[in-house]
This record gives sequence, C-alpha cells and structure tokens, in this order.
Amino acid sequence: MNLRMSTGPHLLDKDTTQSLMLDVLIALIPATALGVYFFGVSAALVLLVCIVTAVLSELIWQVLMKKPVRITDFSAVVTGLILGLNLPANAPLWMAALGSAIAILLVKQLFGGIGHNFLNPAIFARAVLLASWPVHMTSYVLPQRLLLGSAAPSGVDVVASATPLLSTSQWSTMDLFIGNIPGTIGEVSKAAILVGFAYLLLRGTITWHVPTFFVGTVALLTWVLGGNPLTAVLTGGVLFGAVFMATDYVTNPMLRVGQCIFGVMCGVIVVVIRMYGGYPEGVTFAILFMNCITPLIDRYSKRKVYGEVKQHA
Amino acid sequence: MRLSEVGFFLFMIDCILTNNYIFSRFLGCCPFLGVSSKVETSIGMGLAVTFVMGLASLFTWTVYEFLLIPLKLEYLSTIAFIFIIAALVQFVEMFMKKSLPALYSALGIYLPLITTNCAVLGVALLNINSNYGLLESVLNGVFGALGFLLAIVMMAGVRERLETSDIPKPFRGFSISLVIAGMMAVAFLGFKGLVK
Amino acid sequence: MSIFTFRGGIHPLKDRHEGKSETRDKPVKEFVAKTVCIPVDTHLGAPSVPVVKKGDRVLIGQVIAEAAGPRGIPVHASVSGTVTAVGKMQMMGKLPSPCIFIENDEQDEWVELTPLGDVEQAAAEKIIPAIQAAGICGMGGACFPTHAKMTLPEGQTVDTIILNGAECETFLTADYRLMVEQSQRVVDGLRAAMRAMKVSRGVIAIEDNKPEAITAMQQAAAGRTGVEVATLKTKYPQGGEKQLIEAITGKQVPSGGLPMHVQVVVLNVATAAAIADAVKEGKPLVSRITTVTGCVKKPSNLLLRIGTSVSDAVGACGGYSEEPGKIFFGGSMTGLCIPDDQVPMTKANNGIVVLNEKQGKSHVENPCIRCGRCVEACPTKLNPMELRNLLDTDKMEEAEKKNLTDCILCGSCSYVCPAKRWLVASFKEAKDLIAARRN
Amino acid sequence: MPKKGNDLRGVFINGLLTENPTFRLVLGTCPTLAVTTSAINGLGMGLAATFVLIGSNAVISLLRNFIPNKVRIPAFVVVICTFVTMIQMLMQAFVPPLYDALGIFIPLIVVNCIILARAEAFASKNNVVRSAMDGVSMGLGFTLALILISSIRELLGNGTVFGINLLGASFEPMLLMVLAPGGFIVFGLLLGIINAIGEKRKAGKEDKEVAAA
Repeated sequence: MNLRMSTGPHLLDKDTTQSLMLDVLIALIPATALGVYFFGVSAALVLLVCIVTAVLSELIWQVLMKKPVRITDFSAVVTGLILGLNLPANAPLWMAALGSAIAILLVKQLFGGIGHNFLNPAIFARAVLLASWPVHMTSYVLPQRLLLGSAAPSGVDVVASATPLLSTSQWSTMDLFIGNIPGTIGEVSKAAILVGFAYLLLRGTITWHVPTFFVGTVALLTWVLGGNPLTAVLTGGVLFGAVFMATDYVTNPMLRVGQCIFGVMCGVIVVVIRMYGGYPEGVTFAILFMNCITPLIDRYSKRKVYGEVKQHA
Repeated sequence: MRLSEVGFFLFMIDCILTNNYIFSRFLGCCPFLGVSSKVETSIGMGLAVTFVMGLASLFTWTVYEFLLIPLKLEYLSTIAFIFIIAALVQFVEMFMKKSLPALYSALGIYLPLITTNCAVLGVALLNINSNYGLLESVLNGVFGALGFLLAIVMMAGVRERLETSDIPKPFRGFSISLVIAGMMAVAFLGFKGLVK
Repeated sequence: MSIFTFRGGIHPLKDRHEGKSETRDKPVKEFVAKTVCIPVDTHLGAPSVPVVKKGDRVLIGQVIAEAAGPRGIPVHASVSGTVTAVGKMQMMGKLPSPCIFIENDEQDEWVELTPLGDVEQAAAEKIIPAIQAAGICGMGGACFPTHAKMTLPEGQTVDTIILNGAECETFLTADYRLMVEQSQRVVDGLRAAMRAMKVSRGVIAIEDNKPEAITAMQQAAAGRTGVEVATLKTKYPQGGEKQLIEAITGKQVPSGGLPMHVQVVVLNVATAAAIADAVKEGKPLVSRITTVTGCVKKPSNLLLRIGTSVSDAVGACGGYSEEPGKIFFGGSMTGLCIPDDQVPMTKANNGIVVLNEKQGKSHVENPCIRCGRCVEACPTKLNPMELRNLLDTDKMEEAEKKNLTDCILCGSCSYVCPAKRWLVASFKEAKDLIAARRN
Repeated sequence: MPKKGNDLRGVFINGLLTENPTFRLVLGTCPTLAVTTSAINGLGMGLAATFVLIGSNAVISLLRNFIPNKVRIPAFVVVICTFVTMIQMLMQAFVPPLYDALGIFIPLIVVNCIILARAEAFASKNNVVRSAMDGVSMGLGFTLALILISSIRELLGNGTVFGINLLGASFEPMLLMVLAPGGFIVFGLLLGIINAIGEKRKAGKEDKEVAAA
C-alpha cells in the first residue's frame, strides 16, 4: 500500500483556472455568434486572427523562455477573443494580429504570465490600436443582416465614420438593445452580453458588484448631467466592458468594497470622457486607468481581521 | 491655457490628468523611476515635491518678474532659478527641521533629492514660457506636483504588486518600470482633449 | 427560529452532500478488534507514562499509562487481554509514538468502576477530577485534555458552555449519529460540565442540515436547567471554535486569546457524552464513534475501541472497494494523513476516510489569478493570497503583521482556489516556524 | 597602468558602451523620453548635451584644484549653467526650428544628471584631456542612444528616419510611437534587450574564463 501524505484540504473545489476561463468563453458565445451574424465573414476572420495570434504568441514565448506551456488554461483564447470582439468587423487583419501579440507578449508575458499583468491585456491592446490607428478603430460598418429589427436608417453609408455614440438619435432603443447598429463586433448586441452576464452570475464565475456599479454610475451620472441614461448604457462599449473586461480577476480589486469603488470610478471616467473628452468613447481608458489604480485600492481597503477587537468591547 | 479662460477646476484637471508632468511632459522622471518601489516612500517624495514646487513657482516667478525683467537679465533665468531652488530646498529643510519635526522626519530625506528634480526647474521655466501670472504659476506648480504625486504613487502600487512576479531578469528594474510608465501613459491618453 | 452563523466560509463538496450521504443513515455498530495498539501521546501535553509491561493481563478501563503532570491524562486499556508489547508506532506525527499493544482475550472484563452518580446530584467539585481520571480529551480533533480546559485560572469566569455539534467537516457523521441515537448522554454530559464549572447557560449548536439531530437534542434538552439548542447555518468552518462562538454569542475571541476570554468554553458533543459516562458510570474513555467512509465497501459509523487499527476498522466495513491512494483521520478539509493502515484509532479520531489513487493524487499548483475567492472564504478575514506572496518572498515578519498567526488552518482558502495553490499548507509551515521561534 | 593612447581610448569606449549614460547608467531619462519623437530632435539634443558636457568637463577639470570642496556643487552648476545658456543662445540664433522643438529641455540640460554626475565623478578628479575625452564619449554615448531610440520611434510612428521615408507609402504608421507612451515603452524595451545582450556576453566571457581555467 502506497499512501500519499499531505496537509488538508484533501479534496478541492471543482473550479480551476481552466474551467473559469471556459466559463468566460461560454458566456461570450452569444455576443460572438450575434457579432458574426451581423457583420459576416470579415468579423469571423478578425476574431479568428486574434485568437490564433494570441495563442501562438503565448506558445512561442513560453517555449522560447523555457517556461511551462500554459496555453491549455484558455486564458490566451479569452484574451484574443475579447480583443477581437473589441475591434470593428472591417479592421485590417494585420492590426488585429498586432493587437493580440501586444496583449499577450507585452502586457501579460513580459510581466510574468497569467496573474501578473496589472492591466487587462485585451483592453490595453485595444487602447494601443485606438491611439495608433484611430481611423481604422473608429470606422464601423453597418450590420450586413438585421435581427428582429427595423431597417437601418436610410442615407447612412456602408461605412459610418462617426461612432454610434454620436448619432444615437438614428437608432431605436430596440435596435440598440438587439444590436442592429454599427459598432465593434462584440459590443453591439446588449441582449447577447446580458445573456452572457446572466450565465457568469449563475455559474458564480463573477459577482455582480463591478458591472452593476459601473453601469449604474454611467446611467446615473449621464442622467444627472442631462443625458439619456438608457441610451448611455445601450451605446458604445459600456456593457461589454463592464461585464467582460472590468470583471477580469487579475486586474480588478480583490475585496467587494474595492470592486464597488472600482466600478463607480470606471463609470465616472467613462461619462467624463464621453461628455468632455477628445475620444468619443471612454470605456477603454476608464478601465485601463482603474487597472492602474487597483493596487492602491487593494492596499487601502482592509477588512477587520477576526479577533481584532478590544477584549472588553 | 489660461486660468481665466478655463476656470479653476479644469485648470487643475489639465495639470493633474491631461498634461501630467510624468506621462505627458516627461518632467521628473528620475525620482519617478528611482523612488517608486514602495508606496509609503513615494507618497513622501510626492508630498515633498508638491511643497517645493509650489514654493519654487512662487519665488522664481517673483524674482523673474521683479528682478530679472527690470534688470534686463532674462537670459540668466536658468541659473537664477536653479540657485533659487537650491536655496529654497535648503531653507525648507532647515525650517522643517526646527518647526515641523514630524513632517521633517517624514519628508526630510527626500528634500535634497528634489534640487535635481527637473520637474521643479521645469515648472519654473514653463511658468515663464507660458506667460503665467503669479496665481497661475503657483497653481501650476502645486497641481503639476499633485499630478506627479498621483503618478509616482500609482507606479509604486503597481511595482509593489509585481514584487512576486516572474519578470524576465534583464527587464527587471528600470526597464520594466519604463514599460509600466508607458502603459500608464496610454491610460492617461484617455484624458486628452478634456481641456480644450 | 433564528439561524446563527459567522461571516466568510465555504460550502465544501456541496454537490455531494458534503460526502455525508453514504453514512448519514447508518446506525452505529460496535466493532471490537482482536488486537489494539494504544498510543499514549496523542493528547496535547506531556505523553503519559506506561505502567504495564509485556505479558501483563489487563482489564477494560484499567490504567495502562499514568498522567504526566497536572495537565496530563491517564490512558486506559480498551480491551481485556494480555499486553504483547510496549513499543512504538509511526502515526501522523514526525516521530513514532510510544504505544501499548494488547491482545484481546474476548472476555470483555471491566475493572471495578466507581461512579459519581446522577449528573444532577453528583458533588460538583468531584466532576473535573473524574473527567481527568477517565482520560477524556477533546474528541473533536484537537485532543486537548478536557479537565485542563475546564479548570479556569484564578479570577477567570465563564458564563456559557457551547456544545459543538456542528460537524461541519466533510464526510463525518459520527457526531450526528451520536446526537440522534444517544441524545440523553450528550445532555447529561453538558449538565455535568455546567455544574462543574458553575455555568448557567449551555448551548448545543447544530447545523441546519441535521434536522433529526436538532429534534432529538431538543427533546432530550426539554426540562433540563439552562440547556438550549441553537440551529447553525450549514457552512464550513461553522464548527471552528472561534466561528462557533461568533455565531452563538456574537462575540469574537480576541486575537491570541482563548474562548474563556469571552466567557465561553466549547466542548465537542462526543466529549460531553464521554463526560456523562465518566460521571454516571465512572467509565473511562475507551471507545468512540467513528465514521469510516470513502473507498470502503460498506461505509459505516462504528463504535470502535481506542487503539483499533485502520485496517481492522476498514475490514469491519467490508474492506477497501478500490486501491487506496490516501487515508486520513477526520474530514477532507483538515484531516490528518496516515502513513499506512496499521495506524490505530485515537480518542480524537471522528472519521477514517479512504480516497482512491486518483482522488489522492497531488495537484499541481498554478499561478494565482487573483480571483479573490480565498479572501471571500477566509473566516478570519485574512488575505491568504497576500500572505502567501509574503511567505514566498521570505517576508515572514510582514506576514506576521498581517495576522498570519490568527489563521485557524481551516483550509477554506485552499479548497476554493481555482489555481489549486497550497495556501494553507504554507501557512501551517510558517505558523510552526513562528511558534518554534517564539518558544 | 595602461599607455596614454590606450587610456584615452578606454575613456572613450567607456562612455560610448560600457557605461553608456542612457542604457547602462540610466541617467537623464527625461530628455531621453521627451525629445526622441524624431531622429533629428534626438541628434540635436544629444549634440547640445555633448557640447555642454565637453565644455563643463574641461572647465571643471581645469578649476578642480581651485574650487573649495564645500562649494564645489554650486560651482559646478554655475559652470554647467554657463555652457547651457551659451548653447541655448547659439541654437536660438542658428537652428530656431530645433530650438523650438526641444523647448524647455535645452535649459533643463542644467539638471540633466549625466552632466553633474560626470563633473563630480570624473572631471573633478582627472586632467583636462581625459575630462574632455570623457565629455566627448559620454556626450556621444548619449547622442547615440537618443538617435537609436528616436529612429525606432520615428520609423514606427511616422515611417521615416531623419525625415527620409523608409517604409514606403503603404505603411500605416503606428501613431502611438511618437506619443508619450511610445517613448516610455521603446526606451524600456530597448533597455531590457540591451541588458539581456550584456548579460549574455558576460555569461559568455565567464564561460570562456572557466574554460580557460
């Protein structure tokens, strides 16, 4: 008899890094499927290039640096897919590939691999692309097919160079919700994002704190400043960012209280950039900025440890 | 950008976020990279810089306006400023040691380092170049330094977190710090255009 | 009825009823082994000193090792028969334990017993000495000598005794069966302890996944002075001493303090039952109920004599159903692994769990993804992820400042960690180092 | 003691490679980041700093026996300031576009740690020739580093180097490279890569020594 000895616990929870990443992938299926439905083959190609580049970059780095190969934890797939969903369907493929490589190599692997990146890789890559090729990143095509919706407003070119944020009056609330609008592949269909969100909550993969406080703040602040809270939430990347990017474990605060602060501040920055800033959309920069602040939030949000009480209190 | 045009709040936003001294103006990078490994020390450094930059703005502007211009010695501004700053730092150090020992023990060790902080001389020169008035100069100094404080504390937070990270050896230290700074600068790009 | 609980914690093996369904409805069966090997050092404190030698005939309940020092407890023979050896056996500890081996002559002869009488009548000042004489120690796992726990320092008072019937550990149903089948013993033991310590309030705390036990205890407690039954939320580590006290009294044991500092003493229900035997019948602690489960053919709750070997106990359950890969005493969260199945039962052993090769395999540690689950799970509200990073970078002092020593080693953090990091293992190692340095 | 010619060559190579102020000593990061948006700016800044370095090193070396130890730092600063003001005026007169492009970073050469560090560490302890040579080598080391960084940034961010288009019309420049983040990231990565090369060479040398022994 050969018995193994170890300290407890001897049986562990079923959730693993891999299963959590898989959950995120499953939650992204509706948004991905609808994105491809709306924007066609070019969207599928962008997504494919992003995922393949992400996985290959990770593999090559880990092999070259003689590190354990961890591509089977699916985190690179998640990063690639999220970046892809953040790009317009007509994005040049070289740009998609470059973005993916930046996300994996510069943001993740250079800092020591999974768990050590202080920024969300996909969102940093998107910000780099946005700052470098603003025209490519903000020219959105109209959906090729529509779902359940009214037709696109007439007189709009195939390539709408303005972002949907600036021309919301053209779209009905239903179209904004279903996704019959121009935008990045993943962000257009709010319905699909909410389905994914529900799945993540149900599985316990993420908690509600960050998305709720994020989106809630955007709605509230927009309303206070005289905007329409519903369109503010249904346009641009707020919902996608709040559900899939601001909830990234690695780059948001550990404690609930910190997560609430994180969500609120993301919301504030988004509204401020949207209303007053030079960029039409602020989700990317808001999350990036808060990623940078996260270590400080973690540092200063402390819980009272059990037993840290006065003996006779 | 004039204070009278944009108002107090936007002036502050501009100095702290949009035209951050580190991420957009590249002033004060040496202490930013050198004194940012621990959050506590970075806060000390940031506060000391804020203190000195505010005072330096005040004195350099006054000297320039009331001494150098009347004497037509504007070309001596650089050398005049550097001596004002050096003297100021000395004076602040002495004053703090005597009257504010608590603050001195917290900030004292950072003070001598500030003399060669190019942000301080930079702000003095910028104030003159931008034709700022006295109030604008001092605010520019204080808010600019607060932007520096924000940057260096953010940096320290991230660096503390990365202590256990398996960063490839050649990239540890200055290299990774510069990359982090670059990444933060991307985040700060979002604030571009906030103040028109 | 209000349900008591604490903040934090987890629900381990939720999808398989905490591993308890196999044995939950199995009534306790007695099993007596042919030979026993009784360790004399399993309780906390100085090991007892053997007073028998090879060839001696001993009776059940006869003292075979005497208490060393005032905090020590004696060890009794658990079968009648002949001492075959006074030797050593490798148990869970680092070094082999001194043990006394006895061959059962199947006569089941007891020594003469001197009972104190009914728990409500017996002289209160004689109860604690009787508990010591009966060799009773904490039967929930820690094995701290019970009389020592009940003897308070000068000036210290206690107003509540909590009987721990939470049994929050996975797989274990021994305390549950005890409460369902022998509720009267448990209440008698609690009353004896309350009288001995002059305490007016006794709370029997049970998790709400054991309604039958709650009903049985409520019936047994009816009409008894100061005894109440409290329902706890089913959550791990609800039965942790500090968590239990927080749940019942709302008070937190100060960092570095003991339950008595918040006027509470916590006893296990099985300990209470043993106290009842010691007082009413004068019987020493020679047997206990243990859950034997996992990869055994017939998972059971057995009444086992102290010193019964694991292989005998498993044999009484029909033997192994698969090649065992890991066997531990206690539940899967904090159970202690044993090196082979010749290891004997101790007084604190409430369960023997057998895992197969696959379940027993060591898991590979992955990088932390900062999901924060360990932080949410920690019942002490520590930050396990941060502590582990500090330990990894040799910052022991900083880890101490961040309350590492308050860790109760419940294993919740390790259980929930998706990266399968060895969190609690590294905390245990560090705590041992700190303890060694302080001594 | 090495021969004189060799010695000067040693001093020269020291600043250029072994103790390159930018990549090995990591001094003067601010101008390195700020002015490297185009190769021509990098070159201009480098040459301006070289001028000041040579001048201040030489003068400080000459005066090193006359300056009381206590006031040496202020004295150094006066010397450096003088040269900075000179180059500032020269540039303003002869290359006004470059002067405008470099902005306050020309007067800020005063607080460039490279210059004060060389004055303190080298010029105050060595003779004029060696000090001037140190100024030349440190200055050129700085200039080369600036040109390297700025060429990469200009090439990627604008498709050109020194204004000459190298990547053709179809290249879509990566705007970020000429923005602030590009400076930090390119400098940081170059630093890491140069460290890696340095370590590899050192390891190779040690291997050889081990093999020889």
